Parts: sequence; C-alpha cells; structure tokens
Amino acid sequence: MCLALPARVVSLTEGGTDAVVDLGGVRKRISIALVPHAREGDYVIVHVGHAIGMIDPEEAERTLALFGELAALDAADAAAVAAPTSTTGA
Amino acid sequence: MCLALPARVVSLTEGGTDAVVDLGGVRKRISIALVPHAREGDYVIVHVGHAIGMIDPEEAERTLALFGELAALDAADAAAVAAPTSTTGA
Amino acid sequence: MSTIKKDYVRPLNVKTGRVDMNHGAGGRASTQLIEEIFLPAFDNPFLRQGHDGAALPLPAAGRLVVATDAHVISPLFFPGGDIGCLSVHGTVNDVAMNGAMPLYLTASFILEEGFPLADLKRIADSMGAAAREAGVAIVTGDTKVVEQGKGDGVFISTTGVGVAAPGVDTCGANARPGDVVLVSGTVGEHGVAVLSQRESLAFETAIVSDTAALNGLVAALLAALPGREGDLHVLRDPTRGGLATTLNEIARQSGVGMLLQEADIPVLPQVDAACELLGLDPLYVANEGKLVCICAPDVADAVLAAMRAHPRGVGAARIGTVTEDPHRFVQMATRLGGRRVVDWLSGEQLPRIC
Amino acid sequence: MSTIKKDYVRPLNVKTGRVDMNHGAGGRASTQLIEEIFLPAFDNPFLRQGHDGAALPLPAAGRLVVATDAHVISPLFFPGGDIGCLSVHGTVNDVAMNGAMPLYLTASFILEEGFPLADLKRIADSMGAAAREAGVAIVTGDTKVVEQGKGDGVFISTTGVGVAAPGVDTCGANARPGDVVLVSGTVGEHGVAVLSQRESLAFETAIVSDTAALNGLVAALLAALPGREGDLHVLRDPTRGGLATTLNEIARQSGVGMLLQEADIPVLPQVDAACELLGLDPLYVANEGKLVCICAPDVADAVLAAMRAHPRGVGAARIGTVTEDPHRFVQMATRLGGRRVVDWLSGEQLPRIC
Amino acid sequence: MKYIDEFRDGAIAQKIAARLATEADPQRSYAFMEFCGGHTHAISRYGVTELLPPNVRMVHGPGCPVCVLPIGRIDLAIQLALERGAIVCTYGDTMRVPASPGAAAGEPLSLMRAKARGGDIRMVYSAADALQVARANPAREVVFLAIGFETTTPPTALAIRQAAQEDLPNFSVLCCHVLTPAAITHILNSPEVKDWRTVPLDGFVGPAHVSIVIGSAPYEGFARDYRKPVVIAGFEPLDVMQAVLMLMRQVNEGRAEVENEFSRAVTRQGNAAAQAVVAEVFELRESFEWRGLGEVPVSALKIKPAFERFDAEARFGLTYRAVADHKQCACGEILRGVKRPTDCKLFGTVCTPESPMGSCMVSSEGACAAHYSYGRFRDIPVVAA
Amino acid sequence: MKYIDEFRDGAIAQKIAARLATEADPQRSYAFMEFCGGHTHAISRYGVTELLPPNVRMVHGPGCPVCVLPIGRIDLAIQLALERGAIVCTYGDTMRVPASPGAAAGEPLSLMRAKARGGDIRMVYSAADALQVARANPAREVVFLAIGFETTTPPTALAIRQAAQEDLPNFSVLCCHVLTPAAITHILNSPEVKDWRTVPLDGFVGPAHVSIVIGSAPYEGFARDYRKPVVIAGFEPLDVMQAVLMLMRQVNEGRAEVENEFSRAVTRQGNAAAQAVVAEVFELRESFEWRGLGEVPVSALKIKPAFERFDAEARFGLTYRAVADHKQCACGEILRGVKRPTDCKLFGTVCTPESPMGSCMVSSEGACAAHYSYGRFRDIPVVAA
Ligand code: SF4
Ligand code: SF4
Ligand SMILES: [Mg+2]
Ligand SMILES: [Mg+2]
Ligand SMILES: [Mg+2]
Ligand SMILES: [Mg+2]
Ligand SMILES: [Mg+2]
Ligand SMILES: [Mg+2]
Ligand SMILES: [Mg+2]
Ligand SMILES: [Mg+2]
Ligand SMILES: [Mg+2]
Ligand SMILES: [Mg+2]
Repeated sequence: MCLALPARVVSLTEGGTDAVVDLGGVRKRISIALVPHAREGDYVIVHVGHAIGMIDPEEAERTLALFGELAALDAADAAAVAAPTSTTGA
Repeated sequence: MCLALPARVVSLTEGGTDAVVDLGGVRKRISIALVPHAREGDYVIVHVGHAIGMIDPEEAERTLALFGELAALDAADAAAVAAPTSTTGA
Repeated sequence: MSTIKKDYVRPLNVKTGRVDMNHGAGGRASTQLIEEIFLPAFDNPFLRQGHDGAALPLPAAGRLVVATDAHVISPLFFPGGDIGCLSVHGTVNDVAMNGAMPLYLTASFILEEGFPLADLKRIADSMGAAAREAGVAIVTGDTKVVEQGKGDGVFISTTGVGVAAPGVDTCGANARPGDVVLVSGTVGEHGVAVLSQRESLAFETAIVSDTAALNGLVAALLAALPGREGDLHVLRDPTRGGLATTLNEIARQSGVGMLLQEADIPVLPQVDAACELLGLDPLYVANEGKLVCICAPDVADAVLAAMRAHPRGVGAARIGTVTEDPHRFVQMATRLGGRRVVDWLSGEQLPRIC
Repeated sequence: MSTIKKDYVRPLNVKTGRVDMNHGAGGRASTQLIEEIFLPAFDNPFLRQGHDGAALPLPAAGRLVVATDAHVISPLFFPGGDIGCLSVHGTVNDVAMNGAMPLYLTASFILEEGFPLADLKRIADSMGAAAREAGVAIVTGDTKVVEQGKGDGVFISTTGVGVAAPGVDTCGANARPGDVVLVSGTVGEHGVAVLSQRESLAFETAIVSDTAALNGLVAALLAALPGREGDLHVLRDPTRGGLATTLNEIARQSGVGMLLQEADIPVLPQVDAACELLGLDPLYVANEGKLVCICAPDVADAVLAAMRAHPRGVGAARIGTVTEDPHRFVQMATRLGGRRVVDWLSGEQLPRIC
Repeated sequence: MKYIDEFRDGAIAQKIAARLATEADPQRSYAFMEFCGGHTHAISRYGVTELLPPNVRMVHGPGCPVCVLPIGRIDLAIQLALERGAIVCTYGDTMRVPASPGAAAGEPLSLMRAKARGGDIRMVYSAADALQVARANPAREVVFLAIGFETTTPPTALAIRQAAQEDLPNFSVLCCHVLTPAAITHILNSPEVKDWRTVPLDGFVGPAHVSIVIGSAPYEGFARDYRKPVVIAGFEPLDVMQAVLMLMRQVNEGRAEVENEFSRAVTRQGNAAAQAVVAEVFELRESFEWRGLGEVPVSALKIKPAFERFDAEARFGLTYRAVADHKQCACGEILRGVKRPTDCKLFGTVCTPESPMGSCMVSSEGACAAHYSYGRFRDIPVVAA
Repeated sequence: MKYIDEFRDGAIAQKIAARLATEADPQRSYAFMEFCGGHTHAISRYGVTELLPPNVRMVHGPGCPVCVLPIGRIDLAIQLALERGAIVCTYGDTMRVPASPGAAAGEPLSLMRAKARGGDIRMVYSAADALQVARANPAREVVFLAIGFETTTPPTALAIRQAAQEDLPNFSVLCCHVLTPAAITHILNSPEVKDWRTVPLDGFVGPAHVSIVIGSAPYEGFARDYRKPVVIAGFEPLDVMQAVLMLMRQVNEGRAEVENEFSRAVTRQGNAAAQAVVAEVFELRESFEWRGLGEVPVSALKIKPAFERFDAEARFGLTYRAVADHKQCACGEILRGVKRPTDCKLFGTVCTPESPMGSCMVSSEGACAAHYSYGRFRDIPVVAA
C-alpha cells in the first residue's frame, strides 16, 4: 500500500546501517537496517527512508519474460501459458 | 537625567498602587507605589511608568512668578530680584 | 448523459476559518481564496481578466509613473485605519507625489499560515474601499502563504501606476534656495495612533491615523497653477522617518539647506502630549495622509490657499524656506528663539526613557 | 570657515554584518542600505532619481501590461538560481505571458532582522544581472525590516510594466476547441531543484532550476507570425501548481477541455526519478522558465519551429489539443494506453509516502 | 529507471489488454478487490480501467492507511498538539484528514488546520526524522503519529528501539499501525460479502509492499478457507493488469490459490529482519477501530510494556473516544466495497479534495480522491473540435 | 500641557536672555557644567545656547546613564543573551551602545546587533514590563539590564521586591545603577578640575529628576567644601536658563550655595518612599567602573544578599571584565568635561549616530549625539537666497 521504489545500492556507510542508493541518477541516503544483507549493486526497495526488501533479479526477468510471452500468444491459444509461482495448491 | 513628565492623576485604582494619569488628553496607567499620598487631581511626575514625585502647585506658581518679574526688570536694575529658595547658606 | 456533478466549491469559512498552507499552493484553494475574498473586494474588469497580470489602456500623453511600497505594520488594525487601506494610500500617494494621477494598483500578499480569514476579508474590503475612493483600480495581484512563525499575519506590497501631465516634475532634486516649504496639515498622527495600540505602551488617546489618499489634493494644487505647474518644485509624503527625515532627503537630493520655523509646524496638542510621554519628537513620527510641498516663493500663497481649500489640506501651513547650504542642513528656529539642526532620523524612532 | 567634517558614512559591513531594525526605519541607515547594496546592483537612471517612485517615458502604442508576484522561496539559494533572479524572471515572465515586452520592474523587499548583508548583496546582484539579461530596468523599490521570527530571511515582491503590441491578446480565456497545446520544454526542474535542498528531503541530483526570462522567446514567437499574432491564443507560464494546474486554469477560463498525450510531455529522466522517489507528479511541479502556448492549429508548426529555434525553447513539444467540454476537464491519454483526468493541484504538492 | 520503466510499457499493456479481452468469459462478470491504495492509485493514474474488459470491475479495498484512520485518532493527535503543547510529527496526507468539529465551530479541524491554529505539527518523511526532531528539541515533547500497514511498521519499530537505546526522554509514538490480513478477514466475514452477497468478490489483488514484509503465506487461508483467489501484485500498472489476468484465469478455471505476480520482491516468508524488530517492539491489540470497518479484533499493534515510556497513549494518559463519521459520508461502505464514490451524495459537491468530508477524499490512494482526481471524465465523451 | 508649556515660553526666554546679557560680566567667562543628560538634551533641542551670552559656556557632564555604562557591562548582557539563552530586557538606547568586538570580527556588537544574531533582547518601558516578560515566559531566564541614576533605581527596586513577593523563579536583574553625588565628587577631585584647572568649572546645574528622589541636601557639600555654586533645575528650557542666571549671579556675587530652581518638584529631603524601597533592596558597591571616569569608589548600587537570587551576577556567576574604549574615542574626556565632541577625531566621520564608536554618540542626551544631531550647524551661517 505504501509508496516504495526499487533503487540501486551505490555504497554502504561505515557500520553498514545506512546506504546511498541511486534511482535514475538521483541519490539519497537511506537506512538498510531492515535488509542487512544488501550489498553494493543490489536493488533494494525503499520506503519512508528505509530499505524494506530487495529485488530478486531472476524473478524480475521471469516476470518480464512472462509479459513477453503474451506477444507470442496474441494470435494463438491461451492454454499454454506458464503458470506463475504458486505458493498454495488448489 | 531621565525623562519624566508632570501628569494629572485622573483616578486611583483599587488597592491604590496604580493610577490613571492624563497628559494633554493622553491617558496612561502608571504605578504610584512611590508616591503613596497622591490623590485625584494631583500632578505627579512620571518616569518609566512610575510616579516618582509630585508637583507642588504653589512652588510652580512662585517659579513662574519669578520668570514674570523679569519682564518688570527688563528696563530696570537687576539688584532687586527676589532670591530663590536657598537650602544652604553662603 | 453525464452523471458528473456540477462544479461546486464549498464556500470559504470566513467566520472562523484560517489561512492554511493550501491557500498558497497555487491550486484550487488558492483560486478560491482569490475568488471569494479578493475579487469581490476589488472588483473591476481588468482584475476579472484573471490573467497573471493585467492589460490596460495606455494613457495618452505625459510620463508614466510607477511606485511601490511594502506594508508591514503592527498592529494590522489601528485607530483610523488598517494595513488594507494603508497599502492603498501609501502607494497612491507615492504616485501622486510624482505629480501623477494614479490609475492602477497591483497587490502582492504574503499571508502567515493561521491568519484568520475574517481579518483577511476585512483588510481586503478596506483596500477595495480605499482604492475606489482614490479612483484607482487594483488590476492584478499575487498571494503567497508562509508557515507560521515565518511571517506576521499579512504583508502587503502594492505598486501604483499613474501618468504625470507634461511639464510636471516634482522630484526631490528640484528644491532651490528661496523656495517655500509647505506642509498640508498636522504631523505625527499616524505614528502615534499606531504606537498607542502597542501592548507594552498602551495609552489612551483620541488620536487616529491620518491615512488618506492625496492624489485629489495634488490634482487641486496643479489645477491652482495653470501653466505654471513647473513652479511646484517638490512633492513628497513624510511617511517613515517623519517630516524631519523627508526634508533631509530633499535637502540632500537638491543640494540645499532649509530653515524651518518650529512655531509654524502644525502638531495636534494630543500628538504633542503623546510624544512627550514617550520621549518622541513629532517631527520624526510617520504620517500617511500629509504631503510636503516645496514651491517657488511667488506661487506659495496660491498653493497654500489651494491646499487649505481642499479637505485633505485644511490644516496646511508654510513652515520654512529653502536655503543655500553646502552642508545641506535642515535647521530650525525653535519656539524658544534658539536654533538647531533637524537631523535625519537616526536608528528607529523608539520610545525613549532617557 | 566651517569646521564641520564632510559627510562621511562608514561603509556597510557586507562581510559579516546583518540587517537590523535600523535598516528599515527610514532614516540614514535605510538610505545607506539602498545606496550601497541596491543602487550599484540595479543601477539605471530612473532608479537614480531617488524619488519615492519613478517617472518613465510613456510607450508609443499598444496596451500597458502590469503583473506582480510575491517571492517567498525556501531555501533562498538553490541549484540554478536564487530568490533574486527568480523574482525578476517570475514577473518578467508574467508580463511576457501577456504578449508584452517587459520594460520596467519595481522591487519591494521585506527583510528579516538578522539577515546577513552578504546574502542580501548576493541576491541584489543576482536580481540586477537577471534584469540586465532580460532587458528590463528595476526603476524603484521599497525596503522594510521585520523582527526576527516575523519573516523568513527575505521576501521580494516585484511588479513588471510592459507594453503589448496592438493585436496581441494572449489571455487565458482565448483557447478554442481544436487549438494545439505546446510547451516550451521539459517540465518540473525548478520544483525538484528546490526540494532537493530541503534539509529533511536532501537528495543529490544534477537537476538545476530552469529559472529564466521568457520575454525573448515570446518576442520570437510573435515575430514568427507576422500579421497573425492573433493566432497565438494563450501564453501562460506553468509556475506554482505546475503544468497541470496551469492547463486547468486555462480550460476553466476558456470554457474548454483538453486532451494531452502523456508520451509527448517532455520530462527529464532525473526529474522523473526524483518525482518517483518523493511520490510527486512532475505535471504538478513548478517551472520558472517554461511556457505553455495554445495556438490555432494551422500556425502550430510555425510556432513550434520558432520555439525550438530559440535557446529557451529547444525542448519544445506539442503535447495535446483543446477540446469542447462543458465540464472543462483536462484529460490525458496515458503512456500505458489508458485515459485519466489531469486535475488541478489539490492542497500542496507535498512528498507522499502512501 | 530499472525495475520501474519495464513495468509501465504501453506496448505490453496493449498485449495484456488483448489477452484479457480474449480470455474474459462474456457470460460472466468479474469483481476483484484491490486491497491496497497503491493499486487503486496505479489503476487511476495510468488509466488501467480503460484497458480492462467491460465485465471486469475493480473494487477498491480498505488498504489506504490514511483512509482507515478513525476520527478519534486524529482527535488525539490534535489534542497532543493544541492542548499538551507537543510537537506532533506525521506522514504527509495524514495532515488533511478531517477530525471531529473543533471548539471553533463550523468546519472540522484537521492536523493541518490545527497547525494553522498554532499547533506545532510537522510533516516527516521517515520515523527517523521524528526521532531527529526529538533530539533537536530536548525541551519539548515530540510525538510521532505512526500510521500504516505492515510496510510502514518496521521503520517505526526501529525508531522506538533507537529511542530506547539513546534513552531519549521526550520521544513517544501514537501507534496506529494496523494489520492487513485482519482487514481482509473482516471483509470476507462481512454480511455483505458472506451472507447477502450484495458485494460479489471473485478474488483479491494482494498487497505488494506489505507482502514484502509479511510474505505471501498469510493469504493462504483466504484461498483455502474462503475459496477466494489471491494474486499478490506489484504497484506498477503492468503488475496490476497481469494480476487481473491471473485472477481471471483462476476464476475461469475454478481455482482459488495464492499466486505471486510480484515474485521479484515477495517471498513466502517475507522479511525476517523486519518481522523480528516488529515483534520486539510491538504486540497485538485486542481490538482496534478502523474507519469504515468499525472495531476489528486483533487487527492492530500496540507498543510492548517494555517500551511503554515511548507509548504516547500511556505517557499522556490518553483516552480514545470513538467519533461517528459525517452522517452522509459513505466512506465506511466504500472501504468495505459496498459503495462506489459516486454513490455518495457529498461526492464532488461538499466533499472535494480541497475540503474533504471523509478520509477517502484525502489521499490520492483513497477511492473518492482517486475517482475525483483521475476518473471523473468517465461519463462524458471527448469531443475534439 | 500644564507645568510643561509654561516653561517653554519663547517670550519669557527672550526676557531671561536679556537679563543674562545684562548681568553677564563682560570681563569674565562663565563655565557651568550641566551634570544631567536631560539638561544637555534640553539645551540642544531648544537651541538654548543661542540665548546665552557668548562668555557663558555650558560644559556637558557625565549624567547620561547610557553614556557612562562601560563596555564590559554591555558584554555581560550580550553574553547572557547569546551564550546563556536568557531573555534580556532593557531600556531603549542601551540597545545601541557598542560592546567589545564580537566573535564575528569587524564591527563591535551591541545589544541590537546581538538581537539580529538571534539573541532574545527586548526593549521595555518599565522595570515592571520586564517582570511581566518573566511571568509570561516561565521556561526561560529573564534578565533585566537595569541602568540609570537615582531616578530610575526605585522602579527597579520595586520590581525586585515584587519578584520576591511572587517568588518568581526566572527573573533577575543585572544591576548597573549608579549614584550622582559620587560622580560629581569624582569630577571635582579630578586633576583637570582640582589641580591643573584645565577645566574651569564655575558651578553646576544640578539634576532635576534625580533630585526629586534624593532631595537637594546631598549637594550641600559641593557648595560648602568645594566652593562651587549648585542650582538644581528642571528639564524645561526656561528652567535651564533661569538656573544659568542664578549661577551667574552666585558667581558675580561670590556666593557658593545650593539653590533650587526646581522647587515645584524637589525638596531638601527628597522622596522618602522611594529612598526606603531602594534601601530595602540595594546596598552600596565598593567600587564601580564608569565609562570615562574609570573605577569610582562607592558610586553604584548592588542587590542586597537577601535578594541575591534576583541578582543576575550571582545567579549566572558572571565575572566583570573591564574593556578599554576605542583608542581614538574621546568619550572619557568628554564625560569629564575635558574635551568637546568636535575635539574627537572620529566625530562625524567614523563615529555617527548610525554607527557610534563611543557611548556619547548613542543617546540624544550624550554630548556627541546631541552636538551631532542638533548643533552641527553652529559654524556655518544660514544664507537665505
Ligand atoms: S465523497 Fe467524501 S463524504 Fe462521500 S464517501 Fe467519499 S470521502 Fe466520504
Ligand atoms: S565622537 Fe564618538 S568616538 Fe568620539 S568621543 Fe564622541 S562617542 Fe566617542
Ligand atoms: Mg514607495
Ligand atoms: Mg509610500
Ligand atoms: Mg513616499
Ligand atoms: Mg502569481
Ligand atoms: Mg508571528
Ligand atoms: Mg503574477
Ligand atoms: Mg510569475
Ligand atoms: Mg504566471
Ligand atoms: Mg518607500
Ligand atoms: Mg525565521
């Protein structure tokens, strides 16, 4: 519900509780206390000055690929669509 | 040395520590704690919001009369001038 | 058919409402403030153009005169006026002092968050009334809101535009030795009326500010000198710094001295008394409805008569003459028979205790 | 021989000095402030008249245009400018948006006690430079000082006077269905540059304010339409409230709707990023060096070409069309292929967390 | 902007739209609730509605933290500022939520109006900023009015823990943090949904950023027990469209699963570090009043006794008093999905974003504000001359 | 205005002037010191000098309370405001007296400049106003910088007594009250007057309002022991002229008496009520630094131990540090009557009322300011064209 954005970690501060992140050329210092494993180059999700999570690049690729497959489907049938991650069975 | 002005007591406040004084139509509330004997109609001398003394109307008349006598003296000799109040002898 | 409800804006609560930051953000709330408070108060066709500015007919001939003043008075409401009418008079008069007929005003408001809308409306209405009385139109404006503690209720900057007839030049550099110094009435009322309301001073007096538009008076003076308007050398309104400072400014700009007669300078007895009480000199106390006129000696009587014949100049007096003086001193023969310099205001004109 | 020492005034300490109440009292200290800071910064013959106003030559023909703006920005110095040049551009542009050539400015300063004189000088110099670059003269002014805690460093109200050629009318009520909507460049830089300096937001970006005078650009647009100046229907600078609010104002005044193409609205990538970060919409962010032009469809290409040929319009774009709409909605076809209303700014354009 | 722009691509949007059109069963209608205001905002701002088939209806849920804050809570914050002289810090739109009518009769107060009446009320961008205000004003009480769902709770927990470490004597939090799953349960159990079926709900677009913190597991019960499909989706427009497509497929296929469209950021378990600090500082409240939903059991957090000195309710001895919404305001029904903004008599007349009567007209994530600012054109045609 | 206008009458002034001209002995020159700044101001403002015979010279004395305040005292007040965060209240012109050069190199500070640098410094019109400031700001220390001679001391004493009665915890006084007779003694004992006779002094125009409080008796020693005539005079111009006439007559007749021209307000004993409250609150200081006069023994008052908690010096542990005047400033000599303003190299050039270098250029009762503002014309003729 709350505004949050993926931004790239540019550098960690000493002590490792804060980081400078970059979003399209804009840089801002944020807290990474909630994502202690974040490292330079990682994309974190920033909310009210705190990273609250991280982007999984492979999953992002998968999701985008899914969108891409739609093109292939356009003229075809809908049945063959790969099922996305399902965490509970039906 | 300090700015002070004669003003007429218009009314005393309850308790008698303050008074409203009039100076040429301008009215202001002041403290009369330092001139506890001041009464309506008296002229008090006001300094930083406090009456610090009172005008003695008779003495004021005497001083003015003294100025007036100078007119009479103008063409005459200076010897006859009445001596003002002297508080210590020579 | 559209099910969209018609544009409806809940009217401003001018009874108990307050200015908040939204009123200055430039969106719908800003527009509403302007439309519900300023437009009805100032109403005129130029303002109703609603542009970020006003397009106006160009006067036919003469010189264009512009003047501007920032108004920051405290208290905002004082005996005889308020910041609203004052902000009209202050600028109308500066235009008039250029010998010009004021035509248009612009108004820029800086409001402090939390300022009561009721007070704002009262001020706007007062501005509108003053403008109508002075015959000028408030044609465009701007409104900003600053956070509480970054303003002082309301500041109003006004700019006046007028036109001066050919041959009229009343700027401060025109005084010449031998000229006569006139003032249009008693001095010191405005400043004393304002001071009387300051909490820490708080005195009671019947004095009210003289705040008024003087363009009518200036027009009457020019009309009294047909073909000889050029003999009206200087007009200036003795506002901040009072008569003394204004005369010093003129002396400096014209490179002359002056000799005033203390006994001839009109001061109301109550103003005198209030000044005694506060340790002030009425010559340094602000006026907002008086003018100083310096004119050639042979038209002085005619100018004085014209002043006295006008409602804004009934108390006019001849108060001195212009002298040759490389030191540019304004001097005064005192009531007592002595002589002294009447200097510029130095620092603030503050109540003095010693 | 006179033993009086020559007039001497110890120069202002512009290194470490501060504005104090004396500088606003109207006496010698006020005069000194004006003479040592404002006069050299603005220098021109009208200002040097030293009157409470300025007498100016009357333009030959056309309409007189006046506009005013109060400037209350915080911080006073920001990437790409400061309140000084901004206060010139803001008003010069309002005059220009009336299709007029700006000629003169007045300036009214409200200084807070304690404001560093060095900053004041820097601001005044910036104003002077901006005025010279825009070809306008700051001809008269006023300066007041308020106590600490009753102001915010410095507020500057400026009023501009200009003249519009006959046949030019660019007011907000002139948009007609079928007209083309153009913008002179990327939007949102000014507001983002200012926000980037706010202590509590503090982000780093290369974005600088676009603050600039647009009278040259307007002159170029008019020059591109010889004899057809009337086809330039509306000019307006999308300042406070941004492009969205300005277009809504025009739609309201003209009684029309608009349809914008989101993909065609130019926004710098860094501005987009900063807006994402802050939860802002660049369409609502202030600009100080851009204009919106609404013109007849058959001159749109010529106008766009003229914009792009001018240094202030290189990033110009056609962003939409005017529609017939009794509801006066500004709508937008989104980049995604959807559609939505682009409403007035509501409240303040504040960083959003949810 | 990486991981943003790709998810706003117009060409792909057209393709998903085409898929939706292809796969939508013309015989049925689909009603999906997007729980989050973030989704509501994305749908409105990007005009997603235009790209959905006509028989797909998006129902706005109660997931706008500003919208669900009840009047009584705003009253408490105003009381702290105006009567107790505290500096009250809060997030942006909270400033504009109408409180109950103040002493100054007529319009209701709001934090913004209380500020204009002299209250020292400051907007902050982070709970950490409120801490900084407390450090900078040691002689003043500083209260952080903390609102929000699970996304926003961890930063508040960090601030309280930090205050405890620094032994800050003048900082406290008026905690209004609420829980997403409890609200969903409440809606599913509401008579309109459960018994009368007046609100058909065929599935949920599940929270994006809330789920980063809590993971996807908490939604599994909704799929299992209530037979409602849930698709967790990012807040970009393609995420929403894809989620709708996934929901539609579940409905078409008769499935009721938790699917995760936002797998680039959401795991089944969520953010353990964030959950830990929340658990350290907060505990469950027995019951909490939500605007629109009323008292909802175990739906919010309170500060643990160990941190009680940072709890503004304890510190100032505050007593919560429930205040009824404006009689004609339909916020409650709108938050429960029972009504649409245009069903409210006040919509667009006395209630506008400039002078909101209810909380849904405040934030651009609120259903009323979103419809007012982005969607009103919907009933009139565009006529280019 | 009764008791004012009568004493400013121009016609009578001409008559006294005529008497002065008649009675002045052309063979001698007369030098009278007006102790009080009030007399200095009256002489300047009304142009009294013009009405005195050319062989009468008025010498300005040290009786301007703002002028005699040494730099070190201003420094203390600034320190209280800027470093100790106190609200400092004081009387008008005190605000403009230059202090020693501050941390911000270049110009010296003053209370006014300290205010512009953020000091909370407030002008009051009465000691009672300072009390009121203390009541209104219970969380702040409020210090009244009390200056002045015996006229101004009783109101300060009343304020301290009142504070004690109310048990005001945040009010104190930085006491700089000084005593007139001590200063006169100091001048009479100065080598310039007593030994070298470089400053001829034929008599004193005695204080007006100071004498209302202390009476005329304290001056009797000057007449008796130093053989100097004293005429106590009111502050209106006719009072001054009349006093000069009376002094001239004493000189002409070889008398040395205390005469009382201001008998309408001054008695021999003075104001007993005022003396009583002063005695209750204050006691003599062993020594006090005066600007110009240096350390003068038993010339000032301090707060009695019983009221020590209202004594800012004790309360804040202030240490007085004497600071030398500007090297070229002649204030000291001017205050002792040794030099005239125009003898100072800085007069009217770097030292003006706008940017005073010394205290005599601050108050319009100061010799330099009075001459600058009122008297500078004296050397040039008025040429009406
Ligand atoms: S339109 Fe306003 S009053 Fe009606 S439901 Fe929405 S927020 Fe409440
Ligand atoms: S002119 Fe200035 S520097 Fe010289 S003695 Fe007077 S006050 Fe001191
Ligand atoms: Mg002016
Ligand atoms: Mg004016
Ligand atoms: Mg003027
Ligand atoms: Mg504007
Ligand atoms: Mg204020
Ligand atoms: Mg404008
Ligand atoms: Mg502008
Ligand atoms: Mg504009
Ligand atoms: Mg002015
Ligand atoms: Mg400030």
